[in-house]
Amino acid sequence: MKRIPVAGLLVTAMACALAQQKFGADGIAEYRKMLEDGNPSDLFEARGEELWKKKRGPKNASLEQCDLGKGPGVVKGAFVELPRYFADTKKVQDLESRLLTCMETLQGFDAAEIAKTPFGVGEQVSIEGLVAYVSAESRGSRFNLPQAHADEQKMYELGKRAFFYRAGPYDFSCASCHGEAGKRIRMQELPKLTSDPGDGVGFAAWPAYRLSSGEMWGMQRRLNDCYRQQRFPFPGYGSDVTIALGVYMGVNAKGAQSIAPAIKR
Amino acid sequence: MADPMRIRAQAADGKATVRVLMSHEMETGQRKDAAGNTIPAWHIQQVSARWNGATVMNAQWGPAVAKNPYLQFAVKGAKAGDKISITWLDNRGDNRTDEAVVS
Amino acid sequence: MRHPRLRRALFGLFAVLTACATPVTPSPDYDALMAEMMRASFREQGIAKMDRLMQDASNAECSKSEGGPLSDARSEAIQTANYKSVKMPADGKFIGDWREGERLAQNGRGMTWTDPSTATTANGGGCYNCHELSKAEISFGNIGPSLFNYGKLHGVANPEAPESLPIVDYTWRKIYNSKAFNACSGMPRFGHAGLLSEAQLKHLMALLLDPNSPVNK
Amino acid sequence: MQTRREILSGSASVAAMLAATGLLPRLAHAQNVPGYKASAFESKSIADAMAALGVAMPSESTDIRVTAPDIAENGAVVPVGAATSLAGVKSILILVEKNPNVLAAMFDVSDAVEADFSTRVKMGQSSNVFAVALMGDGRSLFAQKDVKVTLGGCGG
Repeated sequence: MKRIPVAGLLVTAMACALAQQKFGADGIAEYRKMLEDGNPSDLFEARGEELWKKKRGPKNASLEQCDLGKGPGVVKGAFVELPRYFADTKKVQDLESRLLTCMETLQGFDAAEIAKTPFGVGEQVSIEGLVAYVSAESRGSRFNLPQAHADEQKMYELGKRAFFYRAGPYDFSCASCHGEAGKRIRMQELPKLTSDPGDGVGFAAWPAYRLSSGEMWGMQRRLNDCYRQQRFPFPGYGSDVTIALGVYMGVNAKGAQSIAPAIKR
Repeated sequence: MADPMRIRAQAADGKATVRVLMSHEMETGQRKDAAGNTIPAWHIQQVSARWNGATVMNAQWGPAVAKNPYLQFAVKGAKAGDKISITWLDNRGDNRTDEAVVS
Repeated sequence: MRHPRLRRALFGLFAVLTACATPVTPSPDYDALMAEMMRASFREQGIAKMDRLMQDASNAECSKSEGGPLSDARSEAIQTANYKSVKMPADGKFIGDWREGERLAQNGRGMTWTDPSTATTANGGGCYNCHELSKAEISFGNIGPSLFNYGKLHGVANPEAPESLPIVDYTWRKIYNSKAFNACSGMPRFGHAGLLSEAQLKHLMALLLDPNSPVNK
Repeated sequence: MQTRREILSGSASVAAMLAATGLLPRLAHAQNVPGYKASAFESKSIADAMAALGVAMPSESTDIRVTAPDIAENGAVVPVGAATSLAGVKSILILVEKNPNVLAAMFDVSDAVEADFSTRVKMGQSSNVFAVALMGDGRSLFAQKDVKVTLGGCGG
């Protein structure tokens, strides 16, 4: 056992490190493995379940009668069939836009107001919990979006066009990053989203806890930040382009097992 | 009030492994807001664990512990049915105690 | 059937007949629906204005082809137009400081709605997002090819020397407007789109071509 | 009719008044938990942290284990573990050499818990991570590991 002055510590460490370290993808895989146990999304799931069952809003009602597509109150299995067409709103809706409908009709919240609220503020925080809870109730299930309704088919076609739509100062489209398999930005793998990228990858890995911000991101927030980095203008919360992309990616991911809520860089 | 913790405690090989997730911002005091003002430090400073009511561990944390903190440790001799409770206190005077039964 | 014209005519007739025989379900006009969806879904935010949704020929045609190649004629036309847009450096000098170039290559910021300004000084080149450059940086993307030893592999001993001019000229144009050589290139047009200034482009040139740059070590 | 903003500013002034008279039940500003070793947690170097805790500079020991990834994909969350199987441990510390404040966490060990703790820390940059065991006999021992923090994503 030897005593080392502080200044010497760095040098020895560097020498050892150079000899032993796993660089690149192996190192990242090791890092991710260490974080698998203890995903803070658990905290959001618990908060979401409480919000789902709690009487809230101007009508002092819970969300327990919310119809997520499998009938009022059915949460299990609903997430892996979204986005889908809803007869009451005559619209194809994703999880977040459907939650807004329920928050408005059942609880009396102003859906348009929540859609305008910045992420991470006010009722948007409630939605972070709710998407974690609802998606967790389909954990392990396989994506199977309905495509029987003409509007669902239409949204798929439009989503495909949106996916390949190149514009902005960088000439980027979704396909710039997600059109080919095996690609990375820096060390970040980019799932190919034009076909099924596999279980728990791409569409099947959102919502997710973001380590960078310590927040739960649903698909709406994921797409919003994609468009930010695509250098596009701002997509409205629950806007048709976001729903259409959800349908396109979700239908392409048919059969993929959902691991949501996942944990992401 | 702060959200509940998620505590899992599993007995095996004569000990119980305890895994805890806490809901907390763990603001460092090093960051600035959009207006350029320093966001004050706000973090858990003390964490303690009790096994069937008796304190078995005391920890102190700085703001370098990550947001929504995770903690794992093991209680020697704890078995299924025992109670593990965790308490945290932060520098704003907020605190939270939650309990789990060892499985 | 040997006569293509006749075949087309018959096929057209067949299509009309089937259309008349079955109840009419008009296929949606996706071009119109798409245009309306994009217009209605986005709004301007900060420096990201709605005109960013407009497409030039490269973007419009490469979107339509969904990642597939364009016809040779269209590729040629788009590349020619983009080639012509390239402005060479006013003072005839191409090589800046590779250290500045490395900083730009590391910096992936700029032009998002959270960035305060569209000025070139606010932008990075983001090169490492897609390319390997120096060996010291292990966090690099692979959407673009590796550029490690770019100058060395092209035999550039002195980027200022006349014999280096062909590769220097090509590299400048490629960074300035990548669509000059590939109509559907995935790389931003750093000069053409006003993302980087002439001086910044020179720094990136130095990063790639200066023998002292870590890229060529 | 009162607008929401007026109500808010009204309640803010009420809060200010209560605060001024010391009637607020809980202080809005930060206040250390009693017994908190603030000077140790504010230390800028390992030597300062050890001095603040009143312990000797640690010696390297193979009996101490530090677990951390070689590469952290995100410096905001870096899993770190510190452990020893030596008997007579008083405390286990986790330190990050290049953080603005080096000491991240300190665990006081009792006979009922193993001297083996895992948590997650923030790292501003690539750095050595140290696990230090403070022993009952006054010795302090360390193990270290270099963790590289990568830049990820688009950097935007």
